[in-house]
Amino acid sequence: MTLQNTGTDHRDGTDDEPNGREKITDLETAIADYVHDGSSVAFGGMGGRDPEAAAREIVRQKKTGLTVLDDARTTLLDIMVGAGCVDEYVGSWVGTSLISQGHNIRNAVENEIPHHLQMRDVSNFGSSLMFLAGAMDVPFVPTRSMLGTDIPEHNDALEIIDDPFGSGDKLTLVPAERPDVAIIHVQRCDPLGNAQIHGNVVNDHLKARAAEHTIITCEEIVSTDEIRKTPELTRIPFYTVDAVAEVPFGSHPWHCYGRYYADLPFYREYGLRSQNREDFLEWLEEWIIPHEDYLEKIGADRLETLERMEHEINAPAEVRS
Amino acid sequence: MTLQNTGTDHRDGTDDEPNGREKITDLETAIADYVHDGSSVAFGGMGGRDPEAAAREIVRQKKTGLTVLDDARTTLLDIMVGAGCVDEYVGSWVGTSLISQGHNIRNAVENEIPHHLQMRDVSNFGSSLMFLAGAMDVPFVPTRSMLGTDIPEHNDALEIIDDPFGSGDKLTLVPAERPDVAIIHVQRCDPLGNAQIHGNVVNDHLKARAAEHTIITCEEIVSTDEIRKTPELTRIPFYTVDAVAEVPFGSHPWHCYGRYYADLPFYREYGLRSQNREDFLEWLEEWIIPHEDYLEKIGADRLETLERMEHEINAPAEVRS
Amino acid sequence: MSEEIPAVDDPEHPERPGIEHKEATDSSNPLGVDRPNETAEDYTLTELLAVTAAHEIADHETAFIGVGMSLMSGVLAKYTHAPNCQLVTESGYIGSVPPGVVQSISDSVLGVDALVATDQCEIFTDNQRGAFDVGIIGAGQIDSRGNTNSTVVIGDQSYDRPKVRLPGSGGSNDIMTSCGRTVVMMRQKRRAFTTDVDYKTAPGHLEYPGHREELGFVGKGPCAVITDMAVFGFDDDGEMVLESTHPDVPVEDVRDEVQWELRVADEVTTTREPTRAEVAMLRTIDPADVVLRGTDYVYEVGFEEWSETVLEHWRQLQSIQDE
Amino acid sequence: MSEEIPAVDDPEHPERPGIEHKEATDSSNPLGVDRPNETAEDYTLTELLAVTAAHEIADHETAFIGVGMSLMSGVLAKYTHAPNCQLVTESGYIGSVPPGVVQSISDSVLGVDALVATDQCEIFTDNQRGAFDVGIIGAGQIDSRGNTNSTVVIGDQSYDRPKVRLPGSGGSNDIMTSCGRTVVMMRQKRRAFTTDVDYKTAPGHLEYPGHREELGFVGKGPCAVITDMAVFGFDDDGEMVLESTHPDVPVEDVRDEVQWELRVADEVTTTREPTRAEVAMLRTIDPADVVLRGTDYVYEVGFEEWSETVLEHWRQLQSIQDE
Repeated sequence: MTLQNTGTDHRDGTDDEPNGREKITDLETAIADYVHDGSSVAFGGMGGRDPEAAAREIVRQKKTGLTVLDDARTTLLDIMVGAGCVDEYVGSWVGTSLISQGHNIRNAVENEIPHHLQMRDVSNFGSSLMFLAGAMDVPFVPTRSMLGTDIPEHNDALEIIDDPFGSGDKLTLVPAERPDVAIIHVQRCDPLGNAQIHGNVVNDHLKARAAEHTIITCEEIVSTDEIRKTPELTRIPFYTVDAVAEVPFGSHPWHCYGRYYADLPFYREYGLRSQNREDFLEWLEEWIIPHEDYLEKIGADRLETLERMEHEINAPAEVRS
Repeated sequence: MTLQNTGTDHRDGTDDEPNGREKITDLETAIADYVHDGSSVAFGGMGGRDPEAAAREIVRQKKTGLTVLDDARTTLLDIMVGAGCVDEYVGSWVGTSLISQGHNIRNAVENEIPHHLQMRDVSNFGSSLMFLAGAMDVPFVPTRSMLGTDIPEHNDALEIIDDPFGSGDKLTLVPAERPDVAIIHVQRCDPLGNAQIHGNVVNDHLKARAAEHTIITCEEIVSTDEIRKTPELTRIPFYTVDAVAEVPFGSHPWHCYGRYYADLPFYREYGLRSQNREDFLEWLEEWIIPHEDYLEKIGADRLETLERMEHEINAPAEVRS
Repeated sequence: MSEEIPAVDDPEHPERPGIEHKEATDSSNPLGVDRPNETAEDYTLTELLAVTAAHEIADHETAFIGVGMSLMSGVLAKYTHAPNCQLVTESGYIGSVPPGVVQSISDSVLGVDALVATDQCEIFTDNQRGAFDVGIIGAGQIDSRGNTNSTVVIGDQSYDRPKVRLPGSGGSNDIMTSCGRTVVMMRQKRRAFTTDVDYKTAPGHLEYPGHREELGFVGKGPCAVITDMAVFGFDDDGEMVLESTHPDVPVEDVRDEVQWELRVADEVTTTREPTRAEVAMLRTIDPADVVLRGTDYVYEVGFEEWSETVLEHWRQLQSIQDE
Repeated sequence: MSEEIPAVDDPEHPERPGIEHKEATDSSNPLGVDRPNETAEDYTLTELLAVTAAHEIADHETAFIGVGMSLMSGVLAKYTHAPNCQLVTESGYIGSVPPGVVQSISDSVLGVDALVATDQCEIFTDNQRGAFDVGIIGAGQIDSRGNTNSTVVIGDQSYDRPKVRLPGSGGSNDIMTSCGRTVVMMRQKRRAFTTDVDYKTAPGHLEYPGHREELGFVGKGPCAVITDMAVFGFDDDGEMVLESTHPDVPVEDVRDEVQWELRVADEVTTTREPTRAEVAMLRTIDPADVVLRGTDYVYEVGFEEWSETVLEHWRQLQSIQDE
């Protein structure tokens, strides 16, 4: 059990920080502190607000033997699998979108390149529920999804039972998953770890709660007073969070609602260059670099254009909060 | 099953309302249409944002034999029980607060005045989970709450099982409840039934989903375009809602976050006058009147003062959204 | 919902909307195309599919949609014959009015003018409760009862090391289980229309009539399969039935691409062709042909031109919407 | 949370904070009272209880609190020795800074400056996961192992038609099950300190040592009972132990109000008295004595004076907070 205790040794007396313990760190330190070889990791977002920079940092730090516990997962998983970081994936959907096909994932599952990727499938709702059960600290949550199909046949963690209340219905029991670490990218967070999400939340509130440790990467660290203005948007409270790193454009090349649009040309280039191993390794060489260097390489003009695009369709954060 | 189908007969062709089917009605009609003798009803809020006006309208329409499926419930239940509307209560807490004691509820349970009130206790979390299970359309959701206590001893609907995953832990299974109607009071709602909640939500999002029918009473009906500006606050979506009634000061004498503070002197008077049957019946005579008349009787100055008080501590809605 | 609205478990409900030509109203021709209801002179096969799928969504329905063709069809329906339908996406947006092509399930164009921004667990909770009318999904394989596979083509190998790893269920299992009715969009290939799917990802009409009801499903399962050759419905036994073929496609050609003995409607019609208004609207939604023709040209032009093109399209669709 | 922070299941953790006098800092004397750390010359018994309960909350802790005395103690802690504690209430607010007395669990003063406004299911989900450090609850009856009854006094009657119907569990069952540790506040009456509660609403140390662990509870159960006569802790067996009596209360008087053979600490101390700073702050939080003295006078004065009084108090506390 680690989702607990904002408190510390109660006897050590007063603390001068007016707002409690601060958790600010940098991306490199956060990954080094919480993601270890063999860790299980859940990532936030879903083809939008994904913690892409954090995943690239995991690759840069050459973590191995990871299990990714997740829902639907796109680019960042494909990169990590191609780079040899991941041994197992538990989730609902892998691939990418219209213009890229998860080449590394297929290559790992079908051809064991760079090594075999073990898959354990659930449905999307099953994925939400495995985190819900983890967040609730109960062994399982029941659902009607996945009944009558082969998903439970190939995922031994799922159980099918008869409704103990005697309705005659069958139910799928989805067991709790508790990732060692959840990594969630959000628009804003305060130094205590109160993370606010604009727009859709996907399963991020549940992943942060289910995980033993949570790293928040955010576009912007704001003051705790700023958080207090819209408490309804704090979907991840401080007591579930261990580290907060300000990582602007941390979802590039994906979207960050209200902040910037997806860089689809960059993404397409990844899709093309991940089609064969040699090109992919060159892509890694080129783009697995510290996030500051990455952004510089992308270029300020390009980033600004992506911001302008998003602001054209969705009101920017400063207007919304 | 009724929580479905915003659609209707698909074959009847186009509809000129640009935003879909409107559900606006008045309070009297909403109660008459959805609350029947013998109905099970869940109320929103919890000593704040309670649908007090709707409950008084139920009393005014002399509904009987109701089952109240709920979490913690205060004044409105005490009034309804005293007026003889309620046969059974399933929930976590009855009473009131500091200055009133749920006299009618005690009188009904202990002395069968005006008639016996059957109680079925759960804990607060149990109450959340019975609505969660109803909202999810599963027979139950498991919890660790209530184990080792007498709550399951006296509530036959709860089951204790051994964890089927073999942890050796025991679990309480909380069965789904599906009220015939949920009545939720919110700050704002559009004509389609997209209900936005400022501040805390209690179990309202779950009650609306679990119920067969949902009535929204709101301080203010706003346009659908207004709702689109802060989609994160729409905790109850249109497809769970059947009727929308604009009922300003619909939570009086309780608080409505961001709108008005609780009228505690009014509330205290209720506490005093509900201590004996004769005084209570006089109170009913005086205050069970159409909501417009009720507000007039309270007085515009007094209502304005309550608004001013709330705005002193919590930013008003027009600032927040 | 009020009494007069049919429920999901009302046998009437899962019937698909008719696609007869209707008098065009302003809302079904927002671009102001001349002779909007006439059959388009030129349209692509993909445009035909998008229009056919769009007509599976009736006005006022909630439509649970994914990326690509599925969403394209939903957006088209909303901009044409079903202005009051509401789009639902599994990442947490409800009721949005996307100003263009969607690249991912959390694409921020799905946030545009959304009525609700929530989480995935709540969306699927509502789905399981039966809140949504129609879903549109894709699949890699399908059998005669509409059971689909989007997980693995095993071939003579294994689930763990399959011949082809497909993306997985995503929401398709949950939608087929619980959504009022489900439309499946697929390529018509003999190897995909199989007597036995390699892996049952999403439940069609399962093994026998009544099987879904036995399991307590609130959704009625697959109601239609739309391919590049034909449109199929399902009969009371839960068996797929050829209903229409696309223009110039003989029934025999469809049979050749199905492994089982295909049931065929007494009167196989020709799939209704897109109208001028529909094709014009589709090209406005996806002017760069990303979904409709699967071309990448908009990405090949370089970042600057790409961003300008996309911005221009958004503005165009938003101005339609504002009118 | 990071490794060096003790976990709930760390045997060290559920230990209660010490209540030794500490050097007053600015934050513990925001009113600028003279000689803030000296024992208050005049204080009521209720003020003593509120201060004693407040000291069960340490700085930086999350405190799960209800209305009345429980919240009063939480607010006092936050305004004095524990400025970084965060208050959690079951209706959905976390981290608020209430500017005064709270009348109900959804009182909008609980929304003031909240860090999180969410729903009850999420609050109790987090509670069950072990997120909260300390809870403060009330009860009608308690036994020697801290099992409490707040549901029914059955007497010689039945659950259905009891002698006295109490309010019910509220969150007290959930808090005692899962909160890091729980403080119970009660009146010291022989009929309430009973060998066998009429109905077990919230789980104390249950029937025997290790019983809670067997059931898999993450919370450590009751750690203290604060009454109008004394303060009790629990020993390793889970049995209640008298730790201190309030000034001028003999141990024998406490024994008389307990039905079982009370265990008594080797050295029973006198409950620490409130300081001048603490009493001044309490009177600022509740100047109308609504909680502290249970008087209704502020409501008797008529609506206008009531509203002006309340507004004045809010402004006073907010000005303290702004400093």
